[in-house]
Amino acid sequence: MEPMTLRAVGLCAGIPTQKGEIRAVNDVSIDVPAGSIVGIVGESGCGKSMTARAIMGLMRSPARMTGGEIWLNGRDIARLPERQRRALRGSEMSMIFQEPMTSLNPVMKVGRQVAEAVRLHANVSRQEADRRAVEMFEAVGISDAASRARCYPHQLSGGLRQRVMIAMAMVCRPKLLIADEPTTALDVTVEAQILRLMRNLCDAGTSILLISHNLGVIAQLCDYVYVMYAGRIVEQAGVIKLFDHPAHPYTRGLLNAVSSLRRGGERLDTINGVVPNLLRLPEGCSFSLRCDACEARCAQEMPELREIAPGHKARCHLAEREAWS
Amino acid sequence: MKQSLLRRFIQAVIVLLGVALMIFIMLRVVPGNPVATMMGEHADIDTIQRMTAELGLDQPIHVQFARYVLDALRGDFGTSYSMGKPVSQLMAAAFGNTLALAVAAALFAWVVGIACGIVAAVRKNGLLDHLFMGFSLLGVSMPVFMVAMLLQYVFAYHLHWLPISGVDSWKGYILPAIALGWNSAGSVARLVRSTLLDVLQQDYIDTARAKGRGQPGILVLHALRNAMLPVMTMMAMQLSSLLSGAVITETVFSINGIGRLAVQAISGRDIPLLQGTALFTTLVVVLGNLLADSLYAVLDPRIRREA
Amino acid sequence: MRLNRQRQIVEAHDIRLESQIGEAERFGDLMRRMARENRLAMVSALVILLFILGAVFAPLLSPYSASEMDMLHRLSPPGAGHLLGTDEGGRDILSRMLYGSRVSLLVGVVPTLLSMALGAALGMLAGFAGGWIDALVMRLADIMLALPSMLLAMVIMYTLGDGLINVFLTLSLVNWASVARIVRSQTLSLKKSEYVEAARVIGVKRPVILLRHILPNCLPTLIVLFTLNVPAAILTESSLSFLGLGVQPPNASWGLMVNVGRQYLYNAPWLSFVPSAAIMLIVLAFNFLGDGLRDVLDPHLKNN
Amino acid sequence: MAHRFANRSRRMARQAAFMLAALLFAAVLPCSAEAAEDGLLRAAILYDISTMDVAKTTDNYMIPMNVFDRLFETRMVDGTAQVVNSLCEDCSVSEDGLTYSFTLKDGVVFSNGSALTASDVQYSFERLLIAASENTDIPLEVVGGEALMNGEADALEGFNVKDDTHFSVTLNAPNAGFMAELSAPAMSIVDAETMAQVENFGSEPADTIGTGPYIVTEWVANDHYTLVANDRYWGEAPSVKKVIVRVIPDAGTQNLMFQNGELDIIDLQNLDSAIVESAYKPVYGDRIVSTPKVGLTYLTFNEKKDYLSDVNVRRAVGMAIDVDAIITGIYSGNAIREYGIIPTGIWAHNDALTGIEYDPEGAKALLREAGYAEGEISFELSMDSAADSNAQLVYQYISQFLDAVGIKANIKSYDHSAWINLRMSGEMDSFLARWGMDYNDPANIMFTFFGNERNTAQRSLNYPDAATMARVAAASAIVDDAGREAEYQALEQKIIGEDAAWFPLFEELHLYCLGERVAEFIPHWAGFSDFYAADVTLK
Repeated sequence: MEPMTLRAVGLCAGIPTQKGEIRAVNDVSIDVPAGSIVGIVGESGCGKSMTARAIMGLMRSPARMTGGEIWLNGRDIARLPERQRRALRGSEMSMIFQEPMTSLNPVMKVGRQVAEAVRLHANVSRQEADRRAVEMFEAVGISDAASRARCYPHQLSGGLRQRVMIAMAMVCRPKLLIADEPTTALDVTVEAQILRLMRNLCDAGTSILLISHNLGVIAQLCDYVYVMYAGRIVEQAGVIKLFDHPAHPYTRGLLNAVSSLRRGGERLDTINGVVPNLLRLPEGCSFSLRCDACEARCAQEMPELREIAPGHKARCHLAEREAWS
Repeated sequence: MKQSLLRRFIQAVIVLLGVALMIFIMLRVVPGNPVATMMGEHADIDTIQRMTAELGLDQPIHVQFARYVLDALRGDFGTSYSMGKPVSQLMAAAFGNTLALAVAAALFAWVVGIACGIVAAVRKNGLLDHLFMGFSLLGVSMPVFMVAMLLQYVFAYHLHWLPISGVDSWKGYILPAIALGWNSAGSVARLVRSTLLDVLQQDYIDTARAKGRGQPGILVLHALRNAMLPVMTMMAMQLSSLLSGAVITETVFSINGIGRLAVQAISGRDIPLLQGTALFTTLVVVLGNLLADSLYAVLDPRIRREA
Repeated sequence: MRLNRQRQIVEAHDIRLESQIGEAERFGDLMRRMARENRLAMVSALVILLFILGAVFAPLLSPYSASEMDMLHRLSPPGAGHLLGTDEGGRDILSRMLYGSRVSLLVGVVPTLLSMALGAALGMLAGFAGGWIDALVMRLADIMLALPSMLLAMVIMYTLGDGLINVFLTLSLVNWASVARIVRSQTLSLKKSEYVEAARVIGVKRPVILLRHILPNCLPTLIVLFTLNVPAAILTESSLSFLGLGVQPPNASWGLMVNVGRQYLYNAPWLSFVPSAAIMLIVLAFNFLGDGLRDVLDPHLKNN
Repeated sequence: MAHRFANRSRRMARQAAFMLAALLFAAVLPCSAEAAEDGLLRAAILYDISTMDVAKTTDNYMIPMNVFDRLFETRMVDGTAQVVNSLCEDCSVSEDGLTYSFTLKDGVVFSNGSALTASDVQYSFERLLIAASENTDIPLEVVGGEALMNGEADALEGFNVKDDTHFSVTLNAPNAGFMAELSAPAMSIVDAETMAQVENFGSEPADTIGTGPYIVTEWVANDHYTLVANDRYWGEAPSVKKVIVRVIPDAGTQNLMFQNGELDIIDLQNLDSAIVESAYKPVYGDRIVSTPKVGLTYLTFNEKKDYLSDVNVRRAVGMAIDVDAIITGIYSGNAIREYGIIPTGIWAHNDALTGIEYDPEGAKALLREAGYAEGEISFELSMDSAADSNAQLVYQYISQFLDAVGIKANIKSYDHSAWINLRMSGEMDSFLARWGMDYNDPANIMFTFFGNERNTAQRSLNYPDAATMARVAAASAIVDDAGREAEYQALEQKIIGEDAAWFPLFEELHLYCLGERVAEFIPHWAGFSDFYAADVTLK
């Protein structure tokens, strides 16, 4: 097995409320092999962002990780004390967010914000850190990097700001980059540039865990994909196999919603119903209420995430039949 | 920047003239003859009328105002009716004490206020949060004289640690500064907590954490600077109100400050002293706000062109 | 298949119902949610209600007449006869507190709200409009901050009379400037944020932007300023009474009782402590209620 | 690498905490009140004096009394206030009571060495009429005073100097109280030569030169002033060598400083009588000195206003007020009941005089007979918010008494200037005030309030009876004492007994408390807060 940058096993996270514990992430296991780009896709609220934050250890209180192991480059970092866990952030693993507009400190020059990442993890002088920051700006394709470094966030466009975020994340050469909806807030042309940049980073040796609800981005960039629904992984497979032979009705529903655009004209296929309330999940399969192929068994018994083909798992009793057709 | 400073200077002069004029008009509306008050119970009407004429108080208002402004430009702020001394001399002596007291009170207020505000925000709804917010509300709702007298009673009278009254030594400033600063500390703590809580929800805080910055670093380098803008405005106003004197604290600790002079001037309708203290307060307020406005740009680059 | 179909219809039906009830029910729901989640806010609302009831039913509740002087029991400590003791004139402090709360609660809340409204409006206008409007409003604020407030109070009294309305007017005029400056400073940074510029781009009229976008973000600061200005207003009212504006002896307000109690602080401290404690209690109540409201209304804090 | 950064901040925090603790500890070293040097008397006043020039004040008398002398002084001699010689060695009055011939004490010098001469006395009289002075009424009694004041003359005609130590003064009209008036602080003697050279007499200590037992060495506005014994003093050297009077504007602070041994004398009138009863009498009983504050606390009726113009209403108000309850309740017994105009301690005071007694039912009956319905009568009790706490309590107590008989007395507070302004305009309905006697003569109060139509209007009394007021003015001129005393007492009976023009309440006692370092203290004869430092003997 090629070396694994990230192995998350049985990740669980939840939000305590008066009405009980919301299990936002429920027994999620994700592997990110070195040098590959792995995607997590699902409707908003399915727990994909929470999973990413759990891995980085950036849970927003009162949400908290309740179980599971996180192996980063062969070391379980889940139980590390905060001080050591913090030392990893920015150096071994880093993260970029969806909203470039508000993800940068408005009152600090962008160059300094990137240099800060350097000084946090490398014992170098301020000038050296600034130099590396400017160098990183050029690496992520920011023209006239030196003067741009002296600007403030509100003086830069959305695309530029996202490049700054990427520069900040990559400046310490982390092994793993987690990107939570990196291009959602950008227009298509800028999105393409950012995706190309991420592909280059991957080729340069950084594995990427991409979180997105956009199947197009996933298809274009990822090698392997996990589909999440209501806090659980319902299907995982190589990108080609997933798009050609979706085994789980939910995945098929997602793909139909996108593919119908190509057929042009008719009404969009939608998955009827709404994402269920995590506090009152139905018995059995969480997707049962919205699943067309729902049978009595689905309503009573939660299906296992079974291997239905090499490297292809699905959490559905009827998964095998679907795979062949 | 220079152009806007010139504009602000002109506006400051207008404000000074505005306040001086309004005070003259106000004194016309409000009953009370300074000479009668100054001469007390035993004076009779003839003497009062004679003295009023001598001081030129029976002149029409615009004449008095014009004469006052011309004298002021020459640096002669007139002689106080009730104190018999030149206003500028009285103000100079009193301002020394008020400045020292204001600086001491502001330091105490802001150090304690910001510290409590941060801890209360970080430990939101924890024990410390309620404790500090309780203290700050205690500070805001307890009248200043009560804080001053209790401090004086316990630390000066009973424990003899500090002098009961008078500021001949620097130790004399400790209790008044705490009494005066206590209320401001409460307000600053409340506002810092509220704005900090707001800022800590922002996305760039997550980015900082993602970079591996620890909580203290995040607080000082990222959160506080963004949270300080409204707080700094409040602090600028607190400083100018401290600098325009704190009559109650000055009274309890027998400090000859601008606050007592101002109150004496109003209740005695001592026009020259009243004008002197009011113009001084205006200067302090205008400079304080000018300082605050120009610091905005330093603190928040988005406003750089605006301020 | 049919089993499933019926279930889906029922679910769809629920969704439609919820959206129709809409706004009205939502506020009630917010209040219930606040009640459930924030007990402190509910207790505070109760305390405020108690104070209001105390003020309204003062004649029924007070054991003695508020101005009946009984010099034999002068300055007697809280005890059997008088629950909260008697003041320098031998009058029952509990009765005076109940009657005094009428003025003090009004004086604490009404002018503070007025000055907040005026200050917030002018502050937002100044911050948002900039240019000469900003200069005009801010210099007006400078003048108000610089003018001696006692002189201003006397001018209002001798021109408009000494009724309670003029006490409100005086306190509002004195307090709006500080609120305006703080709201202006916040507006300056808020107006640069993306959603405000987005709103401007699609042609939203300026007052709507101020009300719908800027004001909600100033809410936390305004609530804090409110809880800071209420006690200040109650205490300042007493200095107005000395000038003849507002409450006149033998009536009393909390502020007046606190200040008159000053001379007896060493041998009859309850004269000042009782009204001061009441002011503290009412301020605590407003503070926690304000926090509760802010947590419920503020979108940011909704998720935790 | 990351840890190094964390360590450094932790180390810095530890150092800061250590420094803070050291600083706090240094500040906390106990500092006891510095021991007072012997011969020093430490006193305190609530409000700073406004001037040292006696011409420009009618109440700041501490410096004039200690730094200057007068021709005569009023001293307590075996229980009564007597006019005794001071700078004047001997004085004789002409038959018609108009001309007074004086012999000055010889060899007296001012504190700067300049000799005291008769021309200095003349200058002191004339100065009160030329400079912007407040005390013109006494020198105006001298012939030519009016002319000098109006600039028609350049010297006081009625004042002629025979030689350095002899001069005579001729009055426009005989005034038996003239010698008493010359003992008033306003008639302090200044040095003509010095006054010609200095510009800041009265505001600069160095320029304020007198012949008194002390010289003023320091005056810091709103902070303190210092008196030091005058080694050139003509009289007996005082026991107190140095006096520091500090401005302590808060009575509570004065109380703490006294009990902490930082003050040698405290004026108890600034503290509420309840505090004096509970904190001072039980603890310092023997060291409390009490003397009548020679003067009168009175309630006025403005006879121009409706209801108050009716004598029955005025009498009913008097009958409704229980003055003894006020004296015991609010002043804890530290006051003497008064029934007339001339207060206890002043010549011609009539001990036998009785007045309106407390009779609420009688008051109601009187009002009914006079045709007033219950609660019909109402007037304003105007209160000066600067009045001391006891007075403000009396206002409320009186309002309650009047309410009991159906009279609505609504209290309204005024700030000090506004109150004086309203009173002098003659429009104030009714108010409570205290008149302190300046010198021991009935005219000082009788003439001021009922001397003429303008005086009584200026005090918002508006007493209508012009004939009686004429008699009051004339009474000053009666030469023989017995006749003058009888006239004043008859006038008192008419104005108060019959017309009830005002309602006299009491004469307060003035209480002082002495620190351990003070052996004996003789207060001012009229109970002023200001005192002769020479009358204090230290242990």
